[in-house]
Amino acid sequence: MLQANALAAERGGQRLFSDVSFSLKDGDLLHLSGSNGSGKTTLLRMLCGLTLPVNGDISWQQKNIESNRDAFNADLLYIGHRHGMHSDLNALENLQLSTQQLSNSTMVFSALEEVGLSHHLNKPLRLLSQGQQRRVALARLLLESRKLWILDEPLAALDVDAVEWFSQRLAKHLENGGMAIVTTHQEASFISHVSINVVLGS
Amino acid sequence: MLQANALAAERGGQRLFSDVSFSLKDGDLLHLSGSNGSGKTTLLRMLCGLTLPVNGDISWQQKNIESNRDAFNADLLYIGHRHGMHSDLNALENLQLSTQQLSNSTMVFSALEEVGLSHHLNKPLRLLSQGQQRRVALARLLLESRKLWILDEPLAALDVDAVEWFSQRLAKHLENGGMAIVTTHQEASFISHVSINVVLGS
Amino acid sequence: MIFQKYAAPKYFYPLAGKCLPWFGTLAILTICAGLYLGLFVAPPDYQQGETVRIMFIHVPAAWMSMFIYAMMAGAAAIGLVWKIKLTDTFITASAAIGASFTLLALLTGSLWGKPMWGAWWVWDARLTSELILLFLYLGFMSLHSAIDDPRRASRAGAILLLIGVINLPVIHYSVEWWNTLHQPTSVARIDGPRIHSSILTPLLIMAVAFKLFYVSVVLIRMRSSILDNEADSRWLQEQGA
Amino acid sequence: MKPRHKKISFIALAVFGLSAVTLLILNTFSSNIVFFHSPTDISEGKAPINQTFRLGGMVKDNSVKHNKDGLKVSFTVTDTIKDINVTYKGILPDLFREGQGVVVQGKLLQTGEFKADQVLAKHDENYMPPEAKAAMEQAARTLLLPKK
Amino acid sequence: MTHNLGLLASWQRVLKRELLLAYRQRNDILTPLIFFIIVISLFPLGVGPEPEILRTIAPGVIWVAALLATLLSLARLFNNELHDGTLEQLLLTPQPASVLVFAKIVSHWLTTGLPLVLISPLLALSLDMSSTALIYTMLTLLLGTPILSLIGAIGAALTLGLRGGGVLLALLILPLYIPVLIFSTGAIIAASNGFSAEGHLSLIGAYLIITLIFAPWVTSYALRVSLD
Amino acid sequence: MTHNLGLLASWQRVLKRELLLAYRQRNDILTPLIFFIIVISLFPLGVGPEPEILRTIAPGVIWVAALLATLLSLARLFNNELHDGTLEQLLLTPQPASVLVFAKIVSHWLTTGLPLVLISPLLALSLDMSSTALIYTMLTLLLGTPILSLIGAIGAALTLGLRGGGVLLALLILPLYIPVLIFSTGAIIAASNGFSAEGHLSLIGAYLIITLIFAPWVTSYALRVSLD
Ligand code: HEM
Ligand SMILES: Nc1ncnc2c1ncn2[C@@H]1O[C@H](COP(=O)(O)OP(=O)(O)OP(=O)(O)O)[C@@H](O)[C@H]1O
Ligand SMILES: Nc1ncnc2c1ncn2[C@@H]1O[C@H](COP(=O)(O)OP(=O)(O)OP(=O)(O)O)[C@@H](O)[C@H]1O
Ligand SMILES: [Mg+2]
Ligand SMILES: [Mg+2]
Repeated sequence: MLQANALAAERGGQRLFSDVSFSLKDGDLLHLSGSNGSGKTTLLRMLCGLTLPVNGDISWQQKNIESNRDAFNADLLYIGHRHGMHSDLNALENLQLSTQQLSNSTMVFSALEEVGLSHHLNKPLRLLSQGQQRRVALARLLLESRKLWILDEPLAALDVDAVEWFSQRLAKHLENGGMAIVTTHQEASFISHVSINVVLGS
Repeated sequence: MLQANALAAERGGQRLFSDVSFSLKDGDLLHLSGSNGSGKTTLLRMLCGLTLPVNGDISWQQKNIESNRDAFNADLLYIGHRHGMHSDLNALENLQLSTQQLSNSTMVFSALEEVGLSHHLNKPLRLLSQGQQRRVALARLLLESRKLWILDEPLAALDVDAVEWFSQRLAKHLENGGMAIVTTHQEASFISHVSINVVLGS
Repeated sequence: MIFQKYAAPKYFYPLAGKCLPWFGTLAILTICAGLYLGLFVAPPDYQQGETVRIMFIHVPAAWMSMFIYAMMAGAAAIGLVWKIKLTDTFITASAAIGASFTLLALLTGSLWGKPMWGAWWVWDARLTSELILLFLYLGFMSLHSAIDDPRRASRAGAILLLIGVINLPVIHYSVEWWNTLHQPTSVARIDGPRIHSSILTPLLIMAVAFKLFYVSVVLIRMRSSILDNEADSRWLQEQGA
Repeated sequence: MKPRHKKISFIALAVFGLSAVTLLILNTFSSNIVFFHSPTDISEGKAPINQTFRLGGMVKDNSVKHNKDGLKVSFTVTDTIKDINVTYKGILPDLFREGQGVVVQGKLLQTGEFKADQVLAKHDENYMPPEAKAAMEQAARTLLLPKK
Repeated sequence: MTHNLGLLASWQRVLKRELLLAYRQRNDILTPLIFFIIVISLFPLGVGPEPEILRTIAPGVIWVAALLATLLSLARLFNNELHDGTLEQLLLTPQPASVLVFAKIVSHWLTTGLPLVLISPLLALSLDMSSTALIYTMLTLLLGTPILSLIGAIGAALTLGLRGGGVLLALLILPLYIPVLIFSTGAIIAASNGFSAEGHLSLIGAYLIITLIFAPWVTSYALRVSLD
Repeated sequence: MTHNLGLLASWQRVLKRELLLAYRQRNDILTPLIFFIIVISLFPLGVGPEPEILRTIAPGVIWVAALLATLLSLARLFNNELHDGTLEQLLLTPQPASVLVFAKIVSHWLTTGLPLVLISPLLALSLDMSSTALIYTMLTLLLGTPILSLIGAIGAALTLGLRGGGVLLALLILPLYIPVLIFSTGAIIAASNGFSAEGHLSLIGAYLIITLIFAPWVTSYALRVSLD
C-alpha cells in the first residue's frame, strides 16, 4: 500500500501544491491531472523518492520510502517524460541491460515484438522516431514485474494502436493486483479503470 | 500554393514512402497521419527544405523551394518535435529574439498572456514544465504572420485548454487564407477543418 | 529543545540583534589593544628584527582561515542530518569571511617570506595546502551561487565542504609530516610555546580579536540574509511595524 | 545479502582501507620527501650529476666565505652526519646565518660541489627579543662553566 | 512478486552497459586520448625541439596533459544520462546507488585513464625521457588516473546540469587534483635523479585508497541531491 | 503578407541573441578562459619554477593553451542549437544563412578569443616574458584567435551531431590550426630575439583574410548537410 500524507512541494522557492494525501491499495489506479505547470511531474518524482517533499511523508507497505529505499525500489517502475534509455544503444541492448530482472533475449525480443518494433532491433535508439522510442520504454512494462507503476504521460507521441495496447496492458496489471499512478492529457480507454482522481492546481 | 510532386524518402538506406503528391491552396488544412515511424516527421522536414527528397520536387507559388529558399522561408513557419527555443533564455527573450518581424515587448507580452504564461516571464525555459515550453513555442503563431504553417505534433504535452486554444487559432489562420500542415495522434476540434488527408505507411 | 528554538529565524533574528553590539564593541577594543601592543610595545625578534610584526596579522589570519572552515563544515554536517535551515544562512555568511582570511594569510605569508626565506612563494606542503584551502572556499562559493534552487544549493555545498575537511589536518600537520620551508609549530606545542611572552601576548590578543570580529560580521551578514529570505513572512512584518 | 550484512561488509571494507592508508602514510614519514634532500641522502644515493634539485640542512659554523666582489659566496651545508660544499652567486636572504637552516636549489657538479642558483633560509620555531636571547646564552654559559 | 538481480550481477550489468556504450561511442571515448596525444606532441612544436629542455619539462607536460584530458572527459560522465533519464533509473534500482556508481567510475577509468597509461611510454620516448623516468611515468599514471576518475565523478555529480558546469567542475576538482600532480611529477623527478620515490608513491597510494572508499558513496549522494 | 526584418537588422538580432545567451551561460563561456589560465599556471607547478626554462617555453605554452581552449569551446558552438531545434530555425529564416552564421562566429570570438587576448599579458608576466615578447604575444593572439574561431566553426558544423564529434573535430581542424601556431610562436620568438616579425605577421594576416571570406559560407553549407 502506498500512502501519501499531506505532501507539499516547492520549486525555485515557490509553493506548487500542499496537503496532497491519498492511499493506494492493490488494484487501484490513480489518475493525476491538472493543467500545464500544476506540478504533476514534480509530484510523481516525489512519490518515487527522487525529490524530497518540503512537508509530509510517503510510505510504502507502512514503511517510509526514504529509509527503505532499496525495498521500495524493488517494487517500483517509473517511466518519466524522459524515457530512460540510452540513445546510442539499440532497443534490444537497452532493454536487456536496463531491466533488473534476469531476462534472456527471447523474452526481450518477444516484448519488442509486442510493442511493434521487431523490425528496428539493430538501430540505435536515436534513429527511431519519437513514438518508436516511447514504445521501447514502455516495453519495460512487459519485462519487469513490479507492483507499483508510476508513469508520466506514457501516451505522448504514441499512435492510436499503441495507446490501445497500453490501456489493455494497464488493465491487466491492475487485475493482477498491481497499482499504478498515471498522468495524461489525452483521452484513452484506461480512464474507465481509474479508482482515484487527484487534480492539482485547482 | 504549395505543391508536392511524387515525393519519396529514404532513411538509413530504407525507403520510407514514395509517390506522395498533393497541392495545398489558400485556406487548406492538411492532416498528415500514420503510425509511429511511418515517416511523418521526415516528410514535414522535407516540405520545409531541411531534408532533400530522393525523388520528386516541391514548389511554392510555382517556384522550386530549393532555388528560392529565402522567399519560401519568408512565408514559412515550422515548429517541430523540438520546440526551437533556447533553454537558457526566458520566454520573453526567446520570442523577441527569434521572431523575424519587428515586435515590441507589449506584443510579445500579450502573446505570452494569451498562451497563459504571463506568470513565468523571467524563468529560463528549461525550468518550465513540458507543456509550458510547448506553449511558448506556439506563441510564435501569434507573433509572426506567415502564410504556411508546418507543425509536427503541436499538441504534445498540452493540456485540454491549450489544445482548444490551438484549434481556434488554427481555424482563424485558415479563415484568413493561410495554409497549414499538421500531424497529431490526438483528437482535437480542428480536425473538422481538415481539407486534405494524407496517410503514410498504409 | 532550546537549540532548535533559536535555530528558527524568528527567534534567532532578535537574539542576534541583541548580541551584536557586545561582540562589535569587544572586537574593536581587542583589535586596537592587539595592534598597539604588537606594533609599539612588543620587542623585535632576536633574528628577524622588526619584520616579526607581520606575525600579528599572519598567524591569527591563518588560524581563522582554518577555524572558519571547520565551523562551516560542522554546520554543514548538522544541516544535512537535522535539516536546519539556519545552518545554510550561517555557512553562506561565513564563506566570504573565511576566504578573505585565507587570502590575508597567503598575502602576509608571502610578504613575510620574501625577506625571511628569500622567496615569495615555494611549493612546500604548508603553502600548497593553504592555497588549496582558498580554492575550496572559492569553489564552495561558486557552487552555491550557481544553483538556483536553495535546497539543492545548500545540500550540494555541504557535500563539498565536508570533502574539504580532510585538508585541515594536512595544513596543520604538514610542517611535521614533511620537511617544509615553512617553520614548525611555535604555539600549540606539547612542550609549551616557543615564543617569548612579550611577543606571545599581543599574538594571542590578536587571535581573540579576529574571532570577535568574525562573530560580529557573521551576525550582521546572517541578519541581512534573513531579511532577504523572509521578507514576506509574518513575524518580520510584525517586528517592522 | 541482508541489509545488515551489507552494511557490515561495507564497514569492514572501510576499516581495512583506512588501516592500509595509515600504514602507507606512516611509511611516508620514514622516507623523507617532497621539499628537499639532506646531504646524507645525496651521499648515499647515486648523486645525480647535472640535475636540478633541492638540498637542505644547516649552514656549518665558520664555513661561509664571501668572495672579494661580495656577490659570490661559498659555504657548507651539513646534517651533522655528512657535509656538502655549496657555491652561490647572488643576494642572500636576511635570515641566512651560520648555524641556521637553509634550502638551496641547484646542481651537483662532477667535482662533488653543489652549484646553487637559489638559496632559501629556513627559520625555526623560536621567537624572542634579543635581550632574552642574550640572557639565555648567558645562562647556558654559566651552566656550562662549572663543568669546565 | 519480484526476482531481482543480486548486487554483484547488478554491478556487472551496469559495467557491461557502460562498456558497450563506450564501444558504441568509441570516437567520443577516444577524445581524451587524442587530446592527450595532441597536447604532448604540440609541445615540441611550440617550445622548440631542444632535447635538454624537453626532458626537463616532460613529467610536467605529461601529467598536466593527463589532468586536462580527464577534466575534458568528465563533462560526458553523467550528462547524457541526465538528459535521457537513465540517471533517474539508476537511482531507482533496488541496489545501493553507490555500488552502481562505482561501476560507472570503473568504466570511466577503463576508457579514459587506462588508455593514457598505455600510450604514455610512446609519448615519454618522444619527449626524450630516460627509461627510469618512463617507468615511473607509467607507474604514477597507473596509480594516479584512478584518483582523477574518482574525484572527477564527485565533481561531475555536484555540478550536474548546472549552467557553466564546465568551469565550476574545474574549479571544484582542480584543488583536489593538485596533490596528485605534485606527488606524481615529484616521484618521476626524484626517481630520474636517482633518489627514492617511495615516499611520493605511498602518498599517492594513500590518496587512492581514501578516494576509493569515499568517492562512490559521496558521488551517489551528490547525484541524489543534483536530481532533486 | 509579411514584413520581415532587413539583412542587417537580422544579423544584429542574431548577434544580440548570441551575446545574451553567452551572458546567461557566462560560466560556460568562462570555461575556455579558465582553462587557458589553468593550463598556463599548472605549468610552473609541473615543470618546476626555473625562470630560465619558463621563459623559453612561454610562447609555446601560451599558444598551445589558446589552441586547446578554442578547441574546447567549439563543441558548444552548434550543439545546444541542434538539440533544441534552434539551428533548424536559423536555416529557415528568410536571410542568407551564411550571414547569420557569421554573426554566430563573431559572437564566438568575442566570448572566447577576445578574453584570451585580454588576459594574455598577465599570464605572460607570470611566465616571466620580456615586454617585447608580451606585446607580440598579444598581437599574434589578436590576429590568430579569429582564425581559430572561423576554422573551428567549419569543423563544428561538419561534425555536428556525429558520435565522437570531439575527436573528429580535433583531427579535422588541428592540421589547419598548426600554421597559426607555428607562425605565431615564430613571430614572438623572432621579435624577442630582436629580429623582425613582419613576415610571420603578414602570413597570419593573409590567412585571416582568406578564412574571413570563405569560412561563414562553408560553415552554413556544412550545417545544411549535417541537418539533412
Ligand atoms: C605564503 C606563505 C605562508 C603561508 C601560506 C603560511 C600559512 C600558515 C598557516 C596556514 C598557518 C597556521 C597553521 C596552523 O595553525 O596549524 C601558519 C602559521 C604560522 N606561520 Fe605561516 N605561512 C606563510 C609564510 C610564513 C612565513 C614567511 C613565516 C615566518 C618566517 C611564517 C610564520 C608562521 C608562524 C610563526 C605561524 C604560527 C605557527 C603556530 O601555529 O604555532 N609563515 N602559516
Ligand atoms: N527547478 C525549478 N525552478 C523553478 N521552477 C520550477 C523548477 N522546476 C519546475 N518548476 C516549475 O514548477 C511548475 C511545475 O512543473 P511540473 O513539471 O511539475 O508541471 P506539470 O504539472 O508536470 O506540467 P506539464 O503538464 O506541462 O507536464 C512549473 O510551473 C515549472 O515552471
Ligand atoms: N537517420 C536515420 N537513419 C535510419 N533510420 C532513420 C533515421 N531517421 C529516421 N529513421 C527511421 O525513419 C522512420 C520514420 O521516422 P519519422 O521520425 O519520420 O517517423 P514519424 O512518422 O514522425 O513517427 P512518430 O509518429 O513516432 O513521430 C523511422 O522508422 C525511423 O526509425
Ligand atoms: Mg509534466
Ligand atoms: Mg514524428
